[in-house]
Order: sequence, then structure tokens, then C-alpha cells
Amino acid sequence: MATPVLAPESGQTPSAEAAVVKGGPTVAQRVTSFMPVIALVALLAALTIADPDFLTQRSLTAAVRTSAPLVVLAAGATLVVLCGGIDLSIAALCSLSTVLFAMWLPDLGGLTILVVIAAAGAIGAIQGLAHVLLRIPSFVVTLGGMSIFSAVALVISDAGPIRVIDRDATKWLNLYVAGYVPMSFFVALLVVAVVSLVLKLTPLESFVKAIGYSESAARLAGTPVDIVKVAAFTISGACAGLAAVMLASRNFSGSPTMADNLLLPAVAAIVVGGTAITGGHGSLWRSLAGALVVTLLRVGLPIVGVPSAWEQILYGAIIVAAVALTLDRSKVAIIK
Amino acid sequence: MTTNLQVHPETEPSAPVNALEVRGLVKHYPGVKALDGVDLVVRQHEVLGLAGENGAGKSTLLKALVGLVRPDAGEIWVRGEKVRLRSVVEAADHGIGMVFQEQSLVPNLTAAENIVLGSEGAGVKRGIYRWDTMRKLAQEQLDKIGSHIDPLARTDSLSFAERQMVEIAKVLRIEERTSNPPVIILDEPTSVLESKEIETLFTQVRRLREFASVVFVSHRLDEVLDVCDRVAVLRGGQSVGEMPTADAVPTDLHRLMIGSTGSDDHYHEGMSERSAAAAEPRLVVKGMSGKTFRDVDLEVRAGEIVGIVGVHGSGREDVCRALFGAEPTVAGEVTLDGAKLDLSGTRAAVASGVGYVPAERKIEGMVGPMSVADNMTLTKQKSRCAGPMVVPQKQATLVDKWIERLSIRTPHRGTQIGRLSGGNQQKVVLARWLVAGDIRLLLLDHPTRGLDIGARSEVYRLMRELANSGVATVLLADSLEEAIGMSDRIIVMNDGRATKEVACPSGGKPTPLDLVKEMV
Amino acid sequence: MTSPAKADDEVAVGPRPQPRRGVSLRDAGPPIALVVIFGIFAVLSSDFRTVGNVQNIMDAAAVLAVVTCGITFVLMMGSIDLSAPGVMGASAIAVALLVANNRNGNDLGLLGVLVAVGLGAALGCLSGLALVSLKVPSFMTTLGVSAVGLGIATLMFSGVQPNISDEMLHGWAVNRFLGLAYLTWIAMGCVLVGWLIQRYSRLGRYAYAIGGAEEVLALSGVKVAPFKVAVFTLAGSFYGLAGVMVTSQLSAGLVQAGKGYDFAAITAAVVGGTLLTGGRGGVLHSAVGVLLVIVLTNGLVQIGVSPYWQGGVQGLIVVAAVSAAVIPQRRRNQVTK
Amino acid sequence: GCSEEASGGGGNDGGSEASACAPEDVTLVGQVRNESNPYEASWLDGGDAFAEQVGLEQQRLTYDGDSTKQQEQITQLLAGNTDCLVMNILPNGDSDTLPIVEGAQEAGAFLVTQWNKPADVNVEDYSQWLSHITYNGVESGQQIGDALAEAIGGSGGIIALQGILDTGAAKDRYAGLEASLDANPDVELLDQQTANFSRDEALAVTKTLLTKHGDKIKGIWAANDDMALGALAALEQAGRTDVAVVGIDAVPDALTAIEDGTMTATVSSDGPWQGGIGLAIGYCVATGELAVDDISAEDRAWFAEQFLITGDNVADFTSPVVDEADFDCDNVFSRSQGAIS
Ligand SMILES: Nc1ncnc2c1ncn2[C@@H]1O[C@H](COP(=O)(O)OP(=O)(O)OP(=O)(O)O)[C@@H](O)[C@H]1O
Ligand SMILES: Nc1ncnc2c1ncn2[C@@H]1O[C@H](COP(=O)(O)OP(=O)(O)OP(=O)(O)O)[C@@H](O)[C@H]1O
Ligand SMILES: [Mg+2]
Ligand SMILES: [Mg+2]
Repeated sequence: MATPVLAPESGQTPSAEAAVVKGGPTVAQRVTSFMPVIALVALLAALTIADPDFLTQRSLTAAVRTSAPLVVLAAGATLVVLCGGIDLSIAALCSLSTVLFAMWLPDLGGLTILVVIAAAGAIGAIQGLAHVLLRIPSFVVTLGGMSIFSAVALVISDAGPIRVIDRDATKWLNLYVAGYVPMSFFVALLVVAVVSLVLKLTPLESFVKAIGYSESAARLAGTPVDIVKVAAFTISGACAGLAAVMLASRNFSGSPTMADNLLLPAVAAIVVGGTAITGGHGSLWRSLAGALVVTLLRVGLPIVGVPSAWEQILYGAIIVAAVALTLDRSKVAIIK
Repeated sequence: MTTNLQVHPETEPSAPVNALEVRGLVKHYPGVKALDGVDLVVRQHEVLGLAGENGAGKSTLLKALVGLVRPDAGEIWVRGEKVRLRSVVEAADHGIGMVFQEQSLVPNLTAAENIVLGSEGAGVKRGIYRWDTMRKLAQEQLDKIGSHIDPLARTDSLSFAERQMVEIAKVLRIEERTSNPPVIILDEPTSVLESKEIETLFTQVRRLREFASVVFVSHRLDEVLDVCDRVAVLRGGQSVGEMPTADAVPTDLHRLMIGSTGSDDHYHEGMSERSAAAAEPRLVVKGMSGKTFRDVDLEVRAGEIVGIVGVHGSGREDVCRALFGAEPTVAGEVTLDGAKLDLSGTRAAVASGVGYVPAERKIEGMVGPMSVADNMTLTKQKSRCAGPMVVPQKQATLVDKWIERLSIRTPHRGTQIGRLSGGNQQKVVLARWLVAGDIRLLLLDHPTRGLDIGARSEVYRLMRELANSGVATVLLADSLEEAIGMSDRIIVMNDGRATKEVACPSGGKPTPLDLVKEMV
Repeated sequence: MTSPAKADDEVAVGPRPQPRRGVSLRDAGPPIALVVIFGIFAVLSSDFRTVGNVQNIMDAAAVLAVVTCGITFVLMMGSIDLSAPGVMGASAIAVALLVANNRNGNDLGLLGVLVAVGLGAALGCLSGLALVSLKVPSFMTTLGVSAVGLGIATLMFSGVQPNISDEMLHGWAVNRFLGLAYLTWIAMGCVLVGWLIQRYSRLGRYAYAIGGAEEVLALSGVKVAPFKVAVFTLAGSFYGLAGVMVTSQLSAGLVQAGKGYDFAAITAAVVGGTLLTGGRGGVLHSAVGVLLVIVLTNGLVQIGVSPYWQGGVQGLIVVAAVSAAVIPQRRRNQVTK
Repeated sequence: GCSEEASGGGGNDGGSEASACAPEDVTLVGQVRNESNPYEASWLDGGDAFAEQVGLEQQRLTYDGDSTKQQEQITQLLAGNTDCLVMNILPNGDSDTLPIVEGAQEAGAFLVTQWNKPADVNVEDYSQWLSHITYNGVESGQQIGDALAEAIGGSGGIIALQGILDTGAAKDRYAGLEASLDANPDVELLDQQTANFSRDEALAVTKTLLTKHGDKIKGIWAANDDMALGALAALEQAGRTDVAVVGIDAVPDALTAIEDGTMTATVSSDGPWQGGIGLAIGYCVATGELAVDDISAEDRAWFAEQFLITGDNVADFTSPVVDEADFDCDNVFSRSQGAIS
């Protein structure tokens, strides 16, 4: 065997070129990206079967109107999650913002909406800065933020609700677009659409995903990691401010604990939408669908007559099942 | 585990029994035929080299041999028995073990635990650790390869080479599982080692041959010829031939691998031309100090390639990172083309035309789940944007051009980069700095790690082209030969200081020995 | 909040290894912080530095310590666990209904406690099974299991408060040994057991390894799924015991027995130096974290900080403590999630 | 374009003039925080008892003490058929009342609220908000404060456990304590902390305060019985038997404790009655037996009768019975102690 033994010459280049195929998503991938919507429809169908009265236009309108603040909260926090972090402060910041809104409204009038959103955005930015400059995990920064915002809200409101007397500033939120779509939900859709489009059309989407999947690679590729992260926290904060305006306009008051219970539903909405909690993979549209699923579970189960104890058990089972459906595992290496 | 053995005596291959035999193995991935009917024979007590370009299917084949890849078709025979391997454990039961291309130790466990991981045997009784036994078991394995590592040291406190030893000690555990001589598979074990460490490894491999068969993969053909008894070559997922190494030379192998003879001028020295601009110094570093290096002076002229050599811990990686703003500096003055270079962060570095290719490709170089196109254009936004907007068409054209130019093997620009073979991933990472054409200083940390000889040659050619166009390059080479072959000047670093500068012009190259003297 | 293990900066430092023997600064930070904060409160408040108050702090730490013990194993794997409120609620009501009580004729005593702990283990197992079989992130499975646990608790509660009259269980909260309540000794026992599991059992070491590099375990032929399920089961049984302890303290089974313990325990573990990305820290770290949190809560009341501000001050100190602990390890290209 | 209120078509705005509902068409809804709290569970049971009395079923809703969830449920409920909908609601906090009221008004549902209402919101301004019932928190806070002062012999230190800080109930009760302290100048308030109406938190807070103030503590004032019971557990664990404890709500455990002599006093809040009475008022109006216009201004927002329960009279309260007669349309306001001032 002194001479090399050549295998029979097959093709000239039996390499990958011969096997080049069209890139882009396969059928299976396409289906998984629609899974959040499929889960939503399935849930709606189940609720309708449980109580046929549930599927009326009035009832659906009410449900999407109800979901608006949750959609906004979840959409904002989705950006942080996509960057690989988490924002646990959204709910407390939202509560604080309702208080600020109610306090400032008499002086600032219609401008209050913008001022509150800007203030909440600024607070979000401070958290983002603390996260990137001090290198503290976002979980810890926002956990601290959560208790600090709650304390501030309690102190400035003297631990009580503040009435919103002047309802003109937020009256428009209670209108309907095209007769059926509640304005607040429309605004929520607008937020999701605008942020998604900005991401899609600019390099931001690849920045955010690169940071989420592998921050060190993103940094060594020279992407503006810190700026993008701070921006994500800022938008997350601003969304909390917008959600606060929606809640305050719905409740005619601001209160230091108003939105506190929306934290876990908002994070659940993100995960139910199929966004990877580890970062990188996901989108705001998914969180929109997730927020609708969570809202339907929150309001639908009791309204169709599921008893309280069973409601919780079903809620637990269904959100897990929903995530089992929606998460695209080909994009997430290890499920932690 | 005998239930998994399916013995077909009637088709038993003729004696002497081969340690391992592969027949017609096929494996498809979406868009890629990674294995296309591979045949391979590993004899008892031999070191078999496996060569092939990046993406030829070497790793896939080897993973199939340890049950990590389920082949679509084909047969695997172990010592005359046809087997079906469904997991690492089953493979180990048949005496096959592997050291993976990416190091695979748990960093926060002790070396001892890593060595016995998955087959603790007497080290764990009813779920309870018996540290003494565990240590003894690990020590036995370490003794086999004559290593003096403390078995109870945490793995992430060990050096790279020590970790490699732990990996080998670990893979030798399979001896305890079978009475037969084991088959040890080493997938590119040398790509992360320094030359001294490689020598140690080769000593081990030769020792292993006494009682085992070894399959050895490397892109450094001289190594393959050095340590192996026989080489088999894969191309495009097929076996294209094999030869004994006794009197083979790298070009023979090379010819088999790519189907034609490569040029002898491996490092494209002929291409090197000193442009007029070459005279002016581009990068000037004066007295730069950081955590792991002190008072480093460095000058790189436009169009020059300067290699930095040194052993692990010499601080050369950190110098590179510091120049890219990825590692803090405490003192020093750095100018690029006369202007002060901002070392405050990677953004600033990129903005001033500095590029960096990190050694840790998987972690720092690329974003695995993102597409080839996105990875390639992550840095240079202008190349794919109009104003603030991404223009998909522009990006597609550009990316396709570079895929073509660097012959990157990918089904599509939209394929996740993580699905490419290591070499092709590296090409994408390199391409990232080239797409905009505005690079002034390129810092290359092991740019050819894991690349096949063809791809290497490609990268070298690219480096030459860039140099000719005036780019200043700092190269931390994969091997001394590479440093010598590519560099115009070589800086030797030792213990955080630049201790020596060696001129390295074409025609007047120093020998590796000259450098090693300075390094230690 | 958890990142793929490979992205962890611990792995990234690979080529530039630093010997890590002895006590690292990261390990020393939380105990130092504990001593400093304790010292500050002791100076500020004479009520704080009494023996009675130290006993009180130890007693108050008992339940949180047990919960944190459980959650530490999950965090060590790089997963997260939000199921404590539901699991504790279910086991609290279960034990109240199983030992001598005012609702039914049961009087199972210690057996009742074991059954309640078993219920906790079963719920934990459910989280783990959903994680490995449905491949749903633990964040969601444990959130779901928490809701399920609360539902089960509410079903068992059925509108009438179960009060316990069991002498043994009641005595755990009331009787003292060496100045500390039996419950506190039980908690210390849990920490010890947890530490032994972490150090000397395959389960504990594998949990640690899963957090370090899960994919490597698979390459080594270790099936990680059963260990993950086992870790969640272990955590669940700690929560179950914590629920029993709350019932013992209140002499009554409360559905809300575990309210707030999920985040409190995560905070304690993180403050103690356990990384949310896994592979670092441990039961002893967490025990220090628990003491830190409890000392803070207690001290703020003792020095008379307004109740409105207490949460805020606590949040601020937690952030400050963690940032002080990370400053020594800050690196340029460090990944913080 | 935008149009105002497209989906509210089902409501008969200001529908008090609309034709009365047939009794079987009435939908009864009771909503409380959760069923895992004995007081609120008994409230829903009281609602069930009333529903059974009139041959209907009560829909039981709970919202986990989550204001947003409460609003969401109400919105969803009001988006269904609201023609003969009767709601007996426990708003989570003061601020949650108004949106519920406005929603019910718009949808034409019949609403009775209890406990929480902002002081400046007037029930009479709404035709569908039939009545608001509460107990006089200032009075109950003061009553137990006085009982506590008496139990410790008129002088000594006490500590106070506050409820959820942003609820009217917590504030009123605390105001009552302050009034009682004014009347008992020798009683000193050593410390006050919130334990959020929770037994568990009360246990922890009390333990800390016990070590802080030690033997100076002679009494503990708790804004509800759950916290009082938590304080009792803390006292027992500290081996203290010399401290008097008072609470509010008269939950069964507290009554037992008063019988045993470990607790000093509480104030009755009659959960089952509250659960029934709200539905009863709504039912009477919905079926036309009672016209909103005929309800006197005093009965639109009123304090319900409450009793201070001590060792002397505890036997009268240990087995509360719902008297069906209380729910007769002529009787629904019989427990009124007068309008909320
Ligand atoms: N998990 C996977 N999914 C899709 N394609 C894959 C996967 N693993 C390997 N491939 C493809 O199979 C082919 C063979 O890859 P393999 O890793 O075996 O190459 P190799 O010879 O080891 O290359 P290198 O020398 O670069 O390591 C490549 O084209 C690669 O892109
Ligand atoms: N002789 C031994 N007996 C028991 N356990 C040991 C022994 N040696 C090492 N170990 C285990 O190996 C691990 C690694 O050792 P090392 O001293 O580095 O601790 P570590 O991993 O840093 O632990 P920690 O995170 O708790 O500080 C230890 O956590 C310990 O569990
Ligand atoms: Mg390979
Ligand atoms: Mg240690």
C-alpha cells in the first residue's frame, strides 16, 4: 500500500455546492412562528365551548380593551428580554406612574401623558445605566428598582389612591377606532407595530438579537451593546408609563399599588408568546399574542364559570401548555 | 448493555479483526449532506489520521462513532460485530471514546470529577460521593498518561494544556468498561495547544498506541504525518482515499483533500509587496501597560504584518484585546496614523478602523443562532444600510459576494452560522471586517485555528492582499511556523513584556528554534 | 435571566486561566457585607444588639432559610423556581388537615408532616417533569405549578380555616433549645443537609455541573433529565417543609403561607453569591444571603425606618451590596445578563 | 374614524325606569378577593344562601386581591348580558370603586358595594349604584382601642399593626385608635408597623417589635383579626402571656381565642350577612319590589350595625346564623346604624 488508494472519482466537487438549497424558514418553522396565534385561537374556542355567550363582539371588545395595558407592559419588557436581561420593575414603575399621572394632571393637563411617559422612560434609563455601568445583573437592578419605586409611590401618594378628576385628558383612550377597536388597544397595537418596524428596518434587530444570544460576541463585533441595552430599558420604562396612563384613565385614579400584580402576567405573556427568556429569540408580536392569551385566561376562566380553585389549577396548566406549543426549540439550545 | 449488540456472524469481516469499521455511513442535515457514504477502517494498535477540508464531515463521522450523531444509513462494526450506537455510554461500552473538537469539561467541577463523569463506578456509592475513591480513580487515569495534575483542582483553574490532559485521562476511563483495547478519537486536539504542549500530547498518543487504537484529526498535515501510521482522507462527506504516512509528504495529502495539487508557497510569500505607504508607521504603541502586560512598545507600519509570539500567559492576547478596547489599560500612549487611538471600548476601536478576530470563535467571535449574513454585517452597518435603514438587497449582494470570494461553504446566506463547520465559521468572522473595506488595523488572534489547509491558504492570501492594500496587521499565529511564514517582523513576548524583536523578511526567515529560545 | 452556560463569562476566561484556590473575593463579599451591616445596625440601635434580638433574627430566618436552601439547588443548575408560594400553600393546608386539627378527625402527627413534605416533593417533581418532557423553561413550569399548588390549597381549604391542635407541630414553634426555637434548629439541619447534598451527593454535584456546562454532561453520557427532575423534587420538598413550618408558627393552615417567599428566596440566594446563570454559589452562600436579608428587615424596623420606606431602603441596599460584590470582578468584556 | 362607545348598546342607561326583571332572569354575582380567606369565603357562602332562598344561583368571583384583575373581571362581566345583573362587590381598595360604579351605571347593572369607597364619591349621583355598606372603621378602631386600654389597666405601652396602607379600612381604624389614645392619655403607642392584614407578616413584625420593646409592651392593637392571630402566635412563641390583643372582624379563630381568654376583644363583621345583603338589595330593585327612588338618602351609603365582642358576650357570636328575614325587601336596611357621615 505504498501508493495512495484513490476512491472512485465521483463528481468533480462532491461538496456542499451540489446541495445548496433555498434558505429561509421551512414549513415547520413557519408553523411554529404562528403558534402563539394558534394557541390564542384554541383558547378562545375552548372558552366558547365552555360558555357560548363568551364569543360575542361586546365580550371580545371588552377583552382586548382589558388587555391593552398588559400588552404595552409586555411589549416593552420584551425588548429587555430579547437583550438577554429581565425587567422586574415594570409593574412597580407602572404603579408609580399612575400616581405621578394623577398628581401632575391638575397642573399639566393633557401634557401629563407625555410627561409621565417621559419620566418613566427616564427612570427606565437610569436602571439601564446602573445595569451596564455597574455591571449588576438586570434581575438584581430591577428587583431593587421594584421595591424602590413602590416605596416612592407609597410616600408621595401618602399610601392612598389619588383621584383623577379631570377626565378630558384621557377621554380619547375610551373611544373606539372603526367602531369596534378600543382606542387603548389600538394604541397598544401601534406601540407594538412601531417598535417592531423600527427593529425590523434598522440594524437594531440584529444588534438586539446578537446581544441576547451572545453579548461578548456582540461587543467584540463593535455593536453598541451598552447603548442598545439602555435603550431597551428606557423603552421598557416608557411603556410602563404608557400602561400607567391607560390604567389611570380606566380607574379614574392613580394608586401606589395599582399595577403591582401585573408583573408575573406580563412576564408570562412574553414567555407564552414564545420569546426565549434567555434572550435573542422572540418578537413583540409574540408578546402581543401572549398578552391576549394571558388576559383571556385571567378574565375568561372566571367569567365562563370556572370555580376559583380550579381556575388557578387550569391557569397553571394552560400557560405551561401554551409555552410548550409556542416555544421554537430550534432557536434555543438549552432549556433552563 | 449486551442487548444492544447485534452480532451477525455470517457477515463477519475477515481476520485480522479491525478495531473499528465504518461502511457507507450517510448523514443528512437540512441543506447539507454531511456524510455521503463514508467507509473507514481503524486497525488494532494504530494511529489513524483523518484529514479533510473544513466541512468535509470529519467531526460528523466521529460523532457518529460515539453515538452522538444518528446516521441515516450505513453500518458501524466494532471488532467484527455490527453495532448500533445510540449514546456516548453505549459507545463507551464498546470501548470507543472521544475528545471533542471543542473542549468538553465542566469548568466548575474538579478534574477528578470530570475524569470520572458519567462513569463514576466506585467513586459514587448509592448516590453518595466518595471523594477519596474518586481521587484515586482519577489519579489512576492521570498516571496512565503521566500527568501530575492535582485531581482535586477545579478545572477552570487549570491551563489549557492541563485541561487537554484531563480530557485524555477522561477518555481513557473507557478502558475500565471493556476488556478489549479501546478506540480513542481525538478531534483536532492540537488546535488550541502550543508547540511544547503538542509534543507532550504526541508522546501520549504514541503511548496510547501500545494498548489502543487512536483516530487523530488535525488540519496541520505535518502533525498528521508525524504522529499517524496511516491517513484517511474525507472530501465532501465521502472517503476519497488513504495512505500510509511512512514516506508521504504534505502535498500528497493535500492533493487528496482538495482533488488537485496546492501551491507550495503556502504562505504566499511571493504576493508580499511593500507598498509606498509601507514606510510610515500606522500603529505606534508606547509603554502600554495593563493587568497582564507591562511597558509594551510596538510599531506596525501600514502594509506590514507583525507577529507576536509567546507562551500562554505571556500576555500577548491581552495586548491585542487592549488595542481593541476590550481590555483595560492603565498606562501608555497609542496612536493610529498619528491620531490618538481611543482605547475606551470596542465601539471606539471599530470607529477608528480597528478590527479584531478573537480566538474563542464560538463564544466571542460569532453569534451562533444568527444567520451568516447577519454575522457578516454585524459590524459594518454602512455596508448594508441606506441611512438608518437596512436594505436587504444590498446586504444579500454583499454577503453573497464574500461567500463566493472566501468560498464559504454554506447552503445559504440565511443559514445559522452555528450550523457551519468551524473553518467556514471563521471565514465569516473574518469577512465581517472586510465587507466595508475601511479597515486600517487588523488584530488577528489565532485566525486560522481549526481551519483546513485550503482555508488557511485562503486566509493567508487574504492577509497578504489586505497588507498590500495598506492594512496594518497584528498576528497571534496558530503556530510558530505560521508566525514566521506570515510575518514581516516578529515580537517575542515573555511574562507580559515585549522582550525581543526579530526581523522576518521574505528570504531571511528565522527558524522556530531561534524564537523558542526567546520565549521561555 | 439565565443564559446558555457557554456564554457565561466564567467559560470565556478559558484561555487566560487564573488559579482559583482558597476563598475568592466573590465568596468573601457577602459574609463581609453581613458583618458590616450587622455592625452598623448594632451601633445605631441598642435594641438591635441584644441577645434576644439575635435569637429573634435566627428564628425569623428559619422559614426563608429552608425555602432558599431548596431554591439554591435550582439556581445552581441555572434554572429558576417561582413555585414556592403554591407549593408552600398546598403543604401548609395539607399538614393542617392531616395532623390533629379542628376540621376533621385526622391525627397523623409526624406522618402527616411527611405526607405534606411529600406533596411538596410531588409538585416540585411536576415542575421538573414539565421542564424536561415538554421542554418548557422552568420560569414557566414553576409559575404554572405555583398556580396549581394554590388551586389545590384552595380546594382543600374550602372556606374554613384549619387550625392545628397537634402538640408536636405546635411545639416546634414554641419550644426552645439553647435559646432558639425548634424550627430554627430544623432550618439549620436543612442547611446542613443541603450542604451535604451539595458536596457529597451525585445529585448536588451534578446540579452544580449542569449549571456549569450542561451540554458537556450530555457528551459524557450523563442523562441530565432525571437529575433536573430530582433537583426540582428536592427543592419542592424543602418548600413543603417550609409550608409545614409556617403552619406550625401560625397554628393554622394558610393558603397564602408562601406568599412572597419566591422572590425573597431568590433575593437571598443572589445576595449570598449564587449566580442566576448557574454553576456558582451554594447552600452556605445562600444561608449568608438569608441572614443578610433578615438582618436588614429586622434592623430597619429596629432603627425605626418608616414602614413606607422599608421596602425601598432594602432594595437599595441589596443593589448596593451586589454591586459592591461585583466591582472587584468587573472586566471590560464581561457579560452581565 | 372614532366613534364614542360602540359596544355599550346592551345597557339600558339609567335603567331604573325599565320594566322589572322576572325573578328567574336575575343573575347574581358576588365578588370578593379570594376564597382562601375565611371571612371572604363566608361572605360568598352567605351569597349562596340568599341565592338559594330566591331559587337562583350566585356566580362566585374572586380576584386574588389584585385590583387590575378585579377591574378586568368586572369589565368582562359587564360586556355580557347586563339587563338583570345584580352585583355585590367588595372593591379591593377605595380607588377601585369608581370604575366599577361607572361601568355598572353605563351597562345598567345593579350594584351594591361594601367596605371601600372614596369619601367624596356620592352614591346618590348614580341610579344603578343602589347602596354602599360599610362598618364604621373609626368606631371599631376606637372600640377595640378602648377595650385594650381597659385590659391593660388604663396605662402602659402598646403597639399597633396596620392593615394594607392604601385602604380606607386601614386608615379609618387607625384613626379610631388615635382617638382612643387621646381618650386614654396614659396609654403609650410604642410603635406602629404595617402587616398588610396578613397573619404571616404580623407574626414576623410582632416578633421584631417584641424584642425591640420587650416588657414595655402591654397590649397589641391589630387592624384585623388575622393580624391579631399572628400576633398571638408571636406572643406564644416568645413565651409572653401578659399581653392583651385586640382585632376586628370576629373571624371564628378570634372568637375561639376570646373564649379561651388569650385575646381580649374584636368587633363583629358579619361576613355571611354581607354576602347576602348586597345581593338582596339588588334583587329587590331588579325585580321591582324596591324602587331606587324610594331608598332614602340615608340608606344609599350606610354603616352596618357592629358589636364589640369580648369575653362577656362572645358566646352570642360563636355560631352566626343568617336570618332569612334580614333579606326581605322590607328589611334590607334594618341593620343600618345611619348614613356614612
Ligand atoms: N448540527 C448540524 N446541523 C446542520 N448541519 C451540520 C450540523 N453539523 C454539521 N453540519 C454540516 O455538516 C458538514 C460537515 O461538518 P463537520 O463538522 O463534520 O465538518 P469537519 O470536517 O469536522 O470540519 P472542520 O474541519 O471545520 O471541523 C458541514 O457542512 C456542516 O455545515
Ligand atoms: N476532599 C474533598 N472532600 C469533599 N469535597 C471536595 C473535596 N475536594 C473538593 N471537593 C469538592 O470540589 C469542589 C471544588 O473545590 P473548591 O475548593 O474549588 O470549591 P468551590 O467549587 O469553589 O466551592 P464553593 O463554590 O462552595 O466555594 C468543592 O465545591 C467541593 O464540593
Ligand atoms: Mg470538525
Ligand atoms: Mg470555594
